Amino acid sequence: MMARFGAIVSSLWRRAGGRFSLVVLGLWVLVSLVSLVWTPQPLWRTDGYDVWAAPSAEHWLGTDGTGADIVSWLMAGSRTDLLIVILTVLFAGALGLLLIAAMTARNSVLANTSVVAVDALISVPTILIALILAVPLGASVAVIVVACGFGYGLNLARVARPQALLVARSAYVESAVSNGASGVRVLFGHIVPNILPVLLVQLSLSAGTAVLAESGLTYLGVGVPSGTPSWGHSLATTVRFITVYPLTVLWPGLVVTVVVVALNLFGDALRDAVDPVGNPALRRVAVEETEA
Amino acid sequence: MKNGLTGTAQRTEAPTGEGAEAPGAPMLRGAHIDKSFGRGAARRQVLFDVSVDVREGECLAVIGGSGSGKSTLTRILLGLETADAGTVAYRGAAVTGGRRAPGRQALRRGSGLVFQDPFSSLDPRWTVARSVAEPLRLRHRGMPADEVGRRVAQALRTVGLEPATFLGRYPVDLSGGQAQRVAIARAIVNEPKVVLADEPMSAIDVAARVQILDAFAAIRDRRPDMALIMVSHDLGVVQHIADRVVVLHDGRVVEQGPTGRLLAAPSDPYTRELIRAATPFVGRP
Amino acid sequence: MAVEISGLRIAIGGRDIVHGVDLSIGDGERVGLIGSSGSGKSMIARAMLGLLPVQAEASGSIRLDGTQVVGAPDRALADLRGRYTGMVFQNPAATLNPVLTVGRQVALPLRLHYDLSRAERAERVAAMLERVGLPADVASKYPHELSGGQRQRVGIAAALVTSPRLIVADEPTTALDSITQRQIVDLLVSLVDDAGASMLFITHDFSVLARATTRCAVLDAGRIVETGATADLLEHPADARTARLVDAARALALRPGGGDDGGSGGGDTAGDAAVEEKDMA
Amino acid sequence: MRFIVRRLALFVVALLAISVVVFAALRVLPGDMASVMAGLNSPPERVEQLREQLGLNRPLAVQYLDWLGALLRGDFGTSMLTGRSISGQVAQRASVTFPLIVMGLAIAMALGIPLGCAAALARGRRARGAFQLAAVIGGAIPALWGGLLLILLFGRGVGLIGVLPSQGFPADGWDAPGEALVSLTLPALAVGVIVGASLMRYTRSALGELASSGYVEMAMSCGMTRTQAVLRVGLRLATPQLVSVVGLTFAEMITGVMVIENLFALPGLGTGLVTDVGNRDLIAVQSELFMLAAFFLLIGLAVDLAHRALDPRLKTAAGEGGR
Repeated sequence: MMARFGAIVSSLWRRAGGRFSLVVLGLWVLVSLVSLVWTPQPLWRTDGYDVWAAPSAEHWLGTDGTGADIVSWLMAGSRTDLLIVILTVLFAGALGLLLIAAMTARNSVLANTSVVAVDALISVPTILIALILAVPLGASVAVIVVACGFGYGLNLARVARPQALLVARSAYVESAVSNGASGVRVLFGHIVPNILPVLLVQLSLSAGTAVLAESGLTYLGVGVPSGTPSWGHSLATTVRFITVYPLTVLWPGLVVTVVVVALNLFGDALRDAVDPVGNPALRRVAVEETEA
Repeated sequence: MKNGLTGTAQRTEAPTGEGAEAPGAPMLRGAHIDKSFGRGAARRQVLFDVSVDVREGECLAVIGGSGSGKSTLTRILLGLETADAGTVAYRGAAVTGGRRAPGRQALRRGSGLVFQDPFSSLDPRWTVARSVAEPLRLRHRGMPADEVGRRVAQALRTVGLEPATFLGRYPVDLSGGQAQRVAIARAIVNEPKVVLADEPMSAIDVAARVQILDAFAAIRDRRPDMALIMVSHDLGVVQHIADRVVVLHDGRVVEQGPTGRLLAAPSDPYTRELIRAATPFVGRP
Repeated sequence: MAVEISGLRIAIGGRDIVHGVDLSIGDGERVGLIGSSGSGKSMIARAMLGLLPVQAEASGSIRLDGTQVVGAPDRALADLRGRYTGMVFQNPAATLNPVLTVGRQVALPLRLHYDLSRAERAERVAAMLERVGLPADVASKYPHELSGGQRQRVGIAAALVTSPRLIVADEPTTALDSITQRQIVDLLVSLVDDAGASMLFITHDFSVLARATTRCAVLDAGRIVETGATADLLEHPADARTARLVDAARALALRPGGGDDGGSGGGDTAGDAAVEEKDMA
Repeated sequence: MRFIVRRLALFVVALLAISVVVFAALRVLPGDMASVMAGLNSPPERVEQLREQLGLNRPLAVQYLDWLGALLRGDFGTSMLTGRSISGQVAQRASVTFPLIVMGLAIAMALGIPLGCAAALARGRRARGAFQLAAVIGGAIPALWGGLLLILLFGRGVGLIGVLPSQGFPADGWDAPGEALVSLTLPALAVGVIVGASLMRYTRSALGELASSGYVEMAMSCGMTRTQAVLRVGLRLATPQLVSVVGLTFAEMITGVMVIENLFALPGLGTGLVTDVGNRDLIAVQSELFMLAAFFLLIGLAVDLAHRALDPRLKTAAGEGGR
């Protein structure tokens, strides 16, 4: 198993996109963990006199309208966004897989109704779901995760459906079924491994979109509650004074863009690295393992 | 009985002269089978009152042009598809009549499938070892790993593939001929009583087809009691391997009989036309 | 149209597929190119018409009636294709444009190269469809409504409607069942001879080659191992690899009279393991 | 033809489903609707009077059917805050949002599709890589940040090249079309760039696949150059897929539109909805949410029907019979 993991990471590292994304995502996780114990300035300390300060030794990126230190809030914000991304990807992945299982089920009534349901609900945008949820639940991380997770799960099912149906109707599945393979065994033995590349790309795209959605929903007041640090929060607070202090807008936006680019490139690189058909190194590992 | 080009093992010469019936009692009996597709205006009947038997250890070829219903017929015989009318019996037990039919369960356990397109019949993300072992793991849950390994290696050797070099490979590293032989190995690993090969060679190079024929010949040498149903539209292949032939034309059996007699003196006009149109003898004797 | 190919090399992503091939086709001559899959034969056919995929690079020389193809701008080759040359593909289901009716597909080369009135075009298309043995009403149908054999006839009609000087047929019979296969080969040969055109016919099956070509070249792993009159090669193949292709074709051909002969066909094929390794090149 | 009837039925069913979801979401409040709408510390009799006025104590089913009936008649009820009829309010706001969406989509298609085609046709590895990176970066810019950067660049009185209004919508609305259009340009550009990036990516992958297909090769063998074949044949075959992608991007776009509307202080459905949610004007929110969801289901329906019409293979489902 370790050799297989080594082959995946090395082929990830070989690609320029893979290298960049590994570095950025690694930094993101590191900063999130560090911010649990330390930030350059304590978050609650808002220095009334030192409002909108330019970047200095004390405040590496300066302070915002309330005198709070921008860097510290961004570091703390990375924790929230990491949590949102992980939960959203899990929610979307689970929902997507459930729908794919239903769509490729041998019982045609279930298959057809799930296809119809996905087509009907997919055109309902994430923001509407968020608003509908925000009314009873109020602004919270859960709203973002459920709203985004629901939308991206549907999207995942729709994007992976053609490939999944191709596999479900293939000769090797028919051979497995004629030998008594159960639906679950076909799903996880044949269907999931063959749509894994599509799943990985789509989930990493969804992760990126979740970060973008967080900043949008927070600005509209239905995302992260006002007290909690997040990149969307940092971005939204700079909006009111952009005419006076344009520079402060730069940092949060830059962070979000760099992270989302990294997530997208990570998806493409991971797809080729994990897939034995796309990655000869993985195939060599398999040959060595059987010879051993 | 035809033996392979490489004549791997000389089998005792079976009596294949005129009129002699191939050995073995009828194992699979299909009687008065009708089948149609689609509903309402688009309804199209594909099989009309077809009766066909498959005998123990026999190689039965089912030939006919595209659209003649040969694939549908063989899938009904193996219980993979339901018939609208007619009955199928496997060793006396009923196969038709719903999923729970006794004969159907026994037939499912005792049969193997080989498909036309080699690259769609192997999971691209599974190694050869795992693909060939799948029927064993499904049918014999408790079988120990080394026993599975032994039988997989045995199946690969039978189809002329050296286990050491092929077990760890993925389909993408195989040629068409090699991939189809892995699929054949998978079909026989469970020691089935009957194997259905649905046009196993039409998607493969002529040079590689010969190796597939050798694989089938080697299998029938090792397991004389196993029946092989070969669906094809190529009379050269049929002449090379089949003991008996069933000719289908637009869903009806127009002629049945031993290969030699049928090809030498076809009684039905359509069979004659098939023989006339087939690719003729090539080059030196 | 006379074709001279000399020292043709084709590489994809740095890996050589075709290593220095020489081949010539006389005016009005039907030449075959035979080899197992992966030998690079369809790459050579595509290089002749400038249809190589983007990532492939070709070097060496291909001259069609003197005009150099290798390195020529796509614009110039486009004027050549469809007017002086025509191509018949292996799988018409994946090449005939699904959103064009048969009539419009066959008329495409006419529309690209000649300015005829709609009526003239329709008339020439109808004549062509009739010559390939298709009923006139097929013109208004879509490819997915036709059988495999009919679709290949449409492919041939589209390739020959401008009576080109050179036809390249890339395994036109492989996707068909053996009965239709023979009709398509005979149709192609008669149309090419009527037009006095030259033809390059590509296949992996010697029996089809025997009917379709007068001369042929045997290709193995990107190199031509033997050339000569098709009949001679069938009678006594000099190279072992040619012999293997001939033996395979004979084993699968129908022996007249359907007599059973216990013995296996001609010479034994080489031991399996050795064949495996090379076959997978 | 059978498909169209089935798809319309699906549309109606989806509409009903959404109406139930919206109706239920507002009723599953921690408190009940009336107390929430009346405000936290308002006296109990105020809450009671409100519940009476809105008929909230009637059984849920009756309330739902009454609301649905009103909707069909186009009467969305009256807003608690402004006292004006909600349907008038929605119509007025829609007159800002829909043109913004259409302009944004036009810019997105004008940017995305040609760039996507160029990326698919690009020969060198370096050129393909550059296009792909541009699409990824374009798609990674948050709507809010994109809007802010555009304001900093082009905003009147703020930006380096202060040319376009960066705030508000003319009071007399579309009576002064020139001024209204100008005020929508910058927001439409912000929306267009983001959606354009994802459209470019979809176009590149759809066209890239078709560029190496047999269809393009056949067209070239008839006399087209590779570029002609990819654009005339490839693009035509990719259109059904692109149409459904535009439909999908449309839905993703609305979050961006709402953010941009708030950022540029445009009195559209987005800002309206957010303020109504903020002020707990739930009756208005209920109808507005439903209208927006219905609008998007309509888009989904139109996209599916267009997809079906563009591809003759789907129209006549004549497949080959069993062999």
